[in-house]
Amino acid sequence: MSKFSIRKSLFTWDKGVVLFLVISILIGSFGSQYFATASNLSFVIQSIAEIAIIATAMAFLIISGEIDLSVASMMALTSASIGYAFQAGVPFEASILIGLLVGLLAGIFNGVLVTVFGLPSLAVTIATLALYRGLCWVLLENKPVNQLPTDWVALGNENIPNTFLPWATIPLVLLAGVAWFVLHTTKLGRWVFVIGTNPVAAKFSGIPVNRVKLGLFAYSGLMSAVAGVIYTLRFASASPDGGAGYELSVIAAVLFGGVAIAGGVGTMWGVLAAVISLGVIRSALQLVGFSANALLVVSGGLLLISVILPRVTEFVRSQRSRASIQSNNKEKVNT
Amino acid sequence: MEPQKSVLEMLGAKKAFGGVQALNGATLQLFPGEIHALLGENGAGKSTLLKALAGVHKIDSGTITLNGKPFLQGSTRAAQQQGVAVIYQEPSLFPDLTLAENVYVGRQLKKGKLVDWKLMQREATKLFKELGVDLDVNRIARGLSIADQQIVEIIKALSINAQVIVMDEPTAALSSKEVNRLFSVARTLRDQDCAVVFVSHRLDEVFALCDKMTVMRDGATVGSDLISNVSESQIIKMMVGREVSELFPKMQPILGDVVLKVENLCAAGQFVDVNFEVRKGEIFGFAGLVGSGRSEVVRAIFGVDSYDSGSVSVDGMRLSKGKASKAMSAGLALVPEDRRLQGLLMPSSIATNTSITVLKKLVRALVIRKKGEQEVALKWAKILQLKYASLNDAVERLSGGNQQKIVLGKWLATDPKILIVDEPTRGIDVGTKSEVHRLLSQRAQEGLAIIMVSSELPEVLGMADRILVMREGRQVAILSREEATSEKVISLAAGAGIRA
Amino acid sequence: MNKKVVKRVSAVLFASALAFGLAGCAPAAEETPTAEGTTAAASLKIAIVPKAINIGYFTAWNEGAQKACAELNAICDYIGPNEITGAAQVEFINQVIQQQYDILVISAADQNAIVPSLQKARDAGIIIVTSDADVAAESKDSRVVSILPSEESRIGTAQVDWMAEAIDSTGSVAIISPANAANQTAWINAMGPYLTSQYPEMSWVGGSLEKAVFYANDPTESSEAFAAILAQYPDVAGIISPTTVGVLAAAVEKKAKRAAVKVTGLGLPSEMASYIEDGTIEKIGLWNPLDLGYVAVYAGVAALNGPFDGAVGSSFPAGDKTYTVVEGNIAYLGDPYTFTKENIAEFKVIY
Amino acid sequence: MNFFSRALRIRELPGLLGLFVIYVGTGLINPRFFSPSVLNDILYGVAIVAILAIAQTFVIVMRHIDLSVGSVIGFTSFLIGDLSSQGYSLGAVLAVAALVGAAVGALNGFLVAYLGLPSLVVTLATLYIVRGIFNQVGAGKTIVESMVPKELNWLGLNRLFGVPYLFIIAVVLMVVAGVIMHKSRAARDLYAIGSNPSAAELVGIPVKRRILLAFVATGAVSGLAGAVMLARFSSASTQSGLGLELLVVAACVVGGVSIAGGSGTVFGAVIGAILLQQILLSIGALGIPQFWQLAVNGALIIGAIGLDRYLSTRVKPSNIMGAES
Repeated sequence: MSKFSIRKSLFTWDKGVVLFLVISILIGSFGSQYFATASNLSFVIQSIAEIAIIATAMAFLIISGEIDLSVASMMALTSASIGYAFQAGVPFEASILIGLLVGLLAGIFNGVLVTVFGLPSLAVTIATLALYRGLCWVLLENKPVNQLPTDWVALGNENIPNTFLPWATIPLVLLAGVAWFVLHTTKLGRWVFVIGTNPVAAKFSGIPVNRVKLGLFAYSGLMSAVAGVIYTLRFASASPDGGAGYELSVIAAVLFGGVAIAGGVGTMWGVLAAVISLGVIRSALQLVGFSANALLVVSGGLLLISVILPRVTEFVRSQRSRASIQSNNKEKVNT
Repeated sequence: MEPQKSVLEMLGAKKAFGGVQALNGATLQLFPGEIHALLGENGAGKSTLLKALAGVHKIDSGTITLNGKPFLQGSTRAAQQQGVAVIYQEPSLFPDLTLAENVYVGRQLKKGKLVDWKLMQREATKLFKELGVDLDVNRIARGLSIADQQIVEIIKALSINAQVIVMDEPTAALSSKEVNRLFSVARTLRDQDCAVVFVSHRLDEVFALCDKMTVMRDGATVGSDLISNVSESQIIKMMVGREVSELFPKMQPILGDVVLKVENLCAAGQFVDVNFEVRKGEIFGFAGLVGSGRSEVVRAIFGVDSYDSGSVSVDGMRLSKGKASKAMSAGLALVPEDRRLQGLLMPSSIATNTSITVLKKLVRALVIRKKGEQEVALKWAKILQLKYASLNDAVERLSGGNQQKIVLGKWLATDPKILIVDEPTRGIDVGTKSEVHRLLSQRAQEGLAIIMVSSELPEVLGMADRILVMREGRQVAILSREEATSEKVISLAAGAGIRA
Repeated sequence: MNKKVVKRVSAVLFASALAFGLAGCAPAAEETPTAEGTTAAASLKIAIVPKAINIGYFTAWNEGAQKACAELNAICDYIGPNEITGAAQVEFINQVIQQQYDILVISAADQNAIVPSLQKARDAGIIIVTSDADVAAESKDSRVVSILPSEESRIGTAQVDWMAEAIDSTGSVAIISPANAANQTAWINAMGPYLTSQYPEMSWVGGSLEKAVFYANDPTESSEAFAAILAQYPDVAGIISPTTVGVLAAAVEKKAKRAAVKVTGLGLPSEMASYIEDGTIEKIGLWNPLDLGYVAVYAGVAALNGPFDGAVGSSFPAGDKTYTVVEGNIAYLGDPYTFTKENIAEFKVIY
Repeated sequence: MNFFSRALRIRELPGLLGLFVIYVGTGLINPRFFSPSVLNDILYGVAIVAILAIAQTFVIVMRHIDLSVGSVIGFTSFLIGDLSSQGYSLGAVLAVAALVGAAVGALNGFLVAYLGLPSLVVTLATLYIVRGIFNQVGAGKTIVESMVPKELNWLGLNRLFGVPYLFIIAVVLMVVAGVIMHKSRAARDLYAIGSNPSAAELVGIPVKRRILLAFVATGAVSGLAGAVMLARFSSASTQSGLGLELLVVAACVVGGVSIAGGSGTVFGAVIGAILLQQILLSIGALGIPQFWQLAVNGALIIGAIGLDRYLSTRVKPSNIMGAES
């Protein structure tokens, strides 16, 4: 067999996203002197904390070949449960635990529908998106809960003393670190990649495919719940229509981070860089003077570029490698 | 018969895929009203020749003429329009469409500009009647047996009044009754002056059905003659090019005590009352036709599928149903039947593929040691003499033989007590085949119990110490090495009524 | 051949997507002149933040504000989200903080969710005036003063009076209102007791205020609510909708179904003109959103320059009128205008 | 087998059954539910989602999805009002609406067919982009009844023998689309592509052209549906059409159009739309507090997906174990 090593192409999309992060920071800091201030950076981190935490779980799910559209509704359900419990006299700390548990159970229910009953995850989570949002309205009807304990609300809005990092940075960094570690170094992470690449071969290699997927849906429920707690504290209230539309921003961020929708491909640093850079570019363009409408067009455009560019580079790379094979053949003929 | 004009002639066809010469001067002559067997070992170039006829790709040099005119190559649609139809071993129909629509898909019969459903149903029913097959043309294709799916493909060929119908190993997955029905359909096609090409390994079938035969080896045609002029061993010699016995180096087994015990294993619709034991160092053959339930049995033993009743125990310890991970830790390993779908992660590297089954051993403090992965991959690449550029190359770039070596390496790395291999040498070149056989015999000598499921009779007869024969989901006999002759195994496997 | 086509086309596509992305934003950049760099010595920087920038009602609200800014020689930027949620509006409150505006005039998209963010703006020294929609009463210290159309109860009772006129004080009444909206909830709570006490022959459908309220957040839901009311209470006499979206949808449904039920509520004259002119609706009312924007800007400037500090009892000038702050640090504009066949032509061109 | 018996195959039966059971059930509990005006409300309210569900069927049948329809219908309903108020004729504005929809469909189709990108991602991106452009173009403006073409207002308000014209338009589109999906070769190819994409290539179906065609058709119909939306609400603003896309997909799923592609008819999609709309009114009539409506919808969709899966697996197998047993 002719010996030619395929040069691992330099440009893979997740490196491109890290580059894009640097570019968006530059645009922000040079475009407007208000961008690179401590209070703005603190706001940007605060505003992406919830999406980043959910994105880590969504990355696992999409890499394993599944998807979860109900994350925003689970986040809202957690927030509504906290509000409902607290209003009913349960101490706030206990209400938070109840909220986290509700999120976890919602995630497990998704997992059971997909793995035990074998239903397609796209269709199931469209249904549970409506079901969980509906339960928020059942719990709170149209009476939002707003008198939350001030020390907790402070935690949701203030920075860690003499830094520009909001308190939400701690759970964000911890959970992102754990997700990064599990996905890229542990056996479970390798299993998720294998299941996404070829679920049949995974089963024949002794990997408990359904149990792993059930775990990922539960993890997605728990991360949505953690985001729900942060969301509730940040907005000092629990209302039935919280977090509407977050699921599409999470999926856009994960795909922009280089995770392939068909599964088997993706990196945690790509996803985190994507979430941060989308948050940074939004703030930068806003401060430079872009209207909310323009921001919508930009995020749609970026999402398109994130799928078109790798396809074009892969296309170019396959052209080049086909050319190199032909050249090899020619050599053989001449010698 | 006066010398008729040939309907299709392929002369001196050559075709190369990235340095591998798949066709190297293949010739084929087909006459109307004749069933022509195309024989050859796996890797002899048969499937490449079929693909050229089917229009999947063009040949690099050489000529193909149809009724004297040059055959338009390179498009499946053009091939069909010129009356050449290829029926693959695993036909792929449209599960959600009705049988009538499957027959006319892409070229529905029309009244004016609109599709005429009644006309299509009438025509399809007529074609089915002609072949003496009564299937409801309005049912959807999902759930059809392989045999019925083939019939629909044949009907499709008839509906474009194909002059040449090529069947690629059609009987591989059929029950004996279905094989008989297929043979009568083939004879009807022949009587309608079609040129039928029958690709198969099974010499008994070739002698029962075909009028002429062509043998291919290493991409070239080595001989073509009337069936009546040749004997089975002559054909084998042309196919293999050397004596059969060299192929299977059989060493004397050193049998230890029973390591695997299977008692009245049953799974509804798949197999019933399977009972056998396997000793340390023994090679236990599983013979029978494709579709007789052998793969289903070994998948149930390994735990990929569950079963209804019965038990599987390793060293006296009973395994829980449907838990492959438990079977692995008890010392079982399964090299699956379909290498590309079940055995390998095609886009992933050799290292990733090899280490997937032994990740537990490579983990220290929750982290997979990258160095450990490379070591495992390197060790087994050496033992199996794998031909590769770098351990990080994607497996899909390797040849069939090397891919099979990786699957073997992946499972031998788990240091199993019992290794099950399902069609271990299907679709790999002759050289690698004998390497695999030598490896398996060696491992057996070192005490490994092996269950070998194989549809190649010479391979099973050559390697196994004992052979269990299955027919249509039932275990019909366990033969010792001495009792097992090819005639006995075939008659047990194919049922009392030997195919006329 | 098609490989080359795809390669060339995708290169063109990629270039156009990039250009499209940038071009699509360029005009927007000029449209809202950012305040940096050009702050004239004296002029103030005021941010006008609606619940969402693409809604007709708030376009009129902004017009009023810009008129006041012109008179006060201040630079006013109209910025805000394109969806009505607290989370989206908070991003623009942050922009106000970062770009160090002097005054923030805001219509609260969510009475609770934006409170922490407003408090940060207040602590950064920005004068905050809520207008059209206020924060929750418990968080009233997060803004200096709130400019609201009229007394909540007055807005509620006025609509009951208009309905009484329409159905000459007899028959059952239902309400179509957005869920989880602070203003509407306050007005509806005022309507409840007023109707039963002032108009004995009138009643709430289903026998109670809770049963009488049908929730709808957009045109589609409002039309479905109208149908639901007729389905459950075929003999309903009147439907009140205290929101421009709801009353417009109700008018459309009444006309389409040729329903006998009378409809009234708070509606924009420009949107409701054709329904008043053709008699589908006799009377609707609304305050002038231009006034809300106009007065709010004056209140902000007054609070910035002092001595006005939004305390209860204090007052501030706006145009030719002065407004006094009542309990809750709120200044009311006065009773809502009412629009009938007679004056609709005049008002429909203003807002 | 004529058109209707083919359409009434097993896939659409559960939808019809559900429709009948809920309608009769609600009526028994609350007899006023049987009044003609309620039936009229169901038909009047369902027209828009039904037409979008018909358009969505073209792509779902091919195992794809089009999320951009929500932005497209909102944008075109606004454009029709805006342009006609500037004096353009009804014909011209409808052409523009169809063109805008077709253009978005062509972009979606090209990226999915010729660049092989996943349709979920592409149409999610175009959902954002079209909504962004729509907000920019329509900033602050509201279309009011006077700006709506008279013909559309007339259609929106009137009924033929008691049945709202808008519903009749939906039914006519269903029949036309149904005949095309059943009788035209290009449409039958869509089913083949959805059922077995690789085999469709082998059989010589021009898969790329068909995918582009389907997305353009979905876009054009969604664009034209803007006129129906404008006729229905006789007003439009930048909030029009928000969030419709998931409701439309749900209607298709409930109507037996399988997410896995290859099966399902426009007839089923319309039934799904009617079922979802009827649930809305039944909840009101049964006195279930409104806050339960969204939760009930979610539960209903789960039920429909489960039934859809159960139906597709319970197909008559021809026996595997030899022909005689």
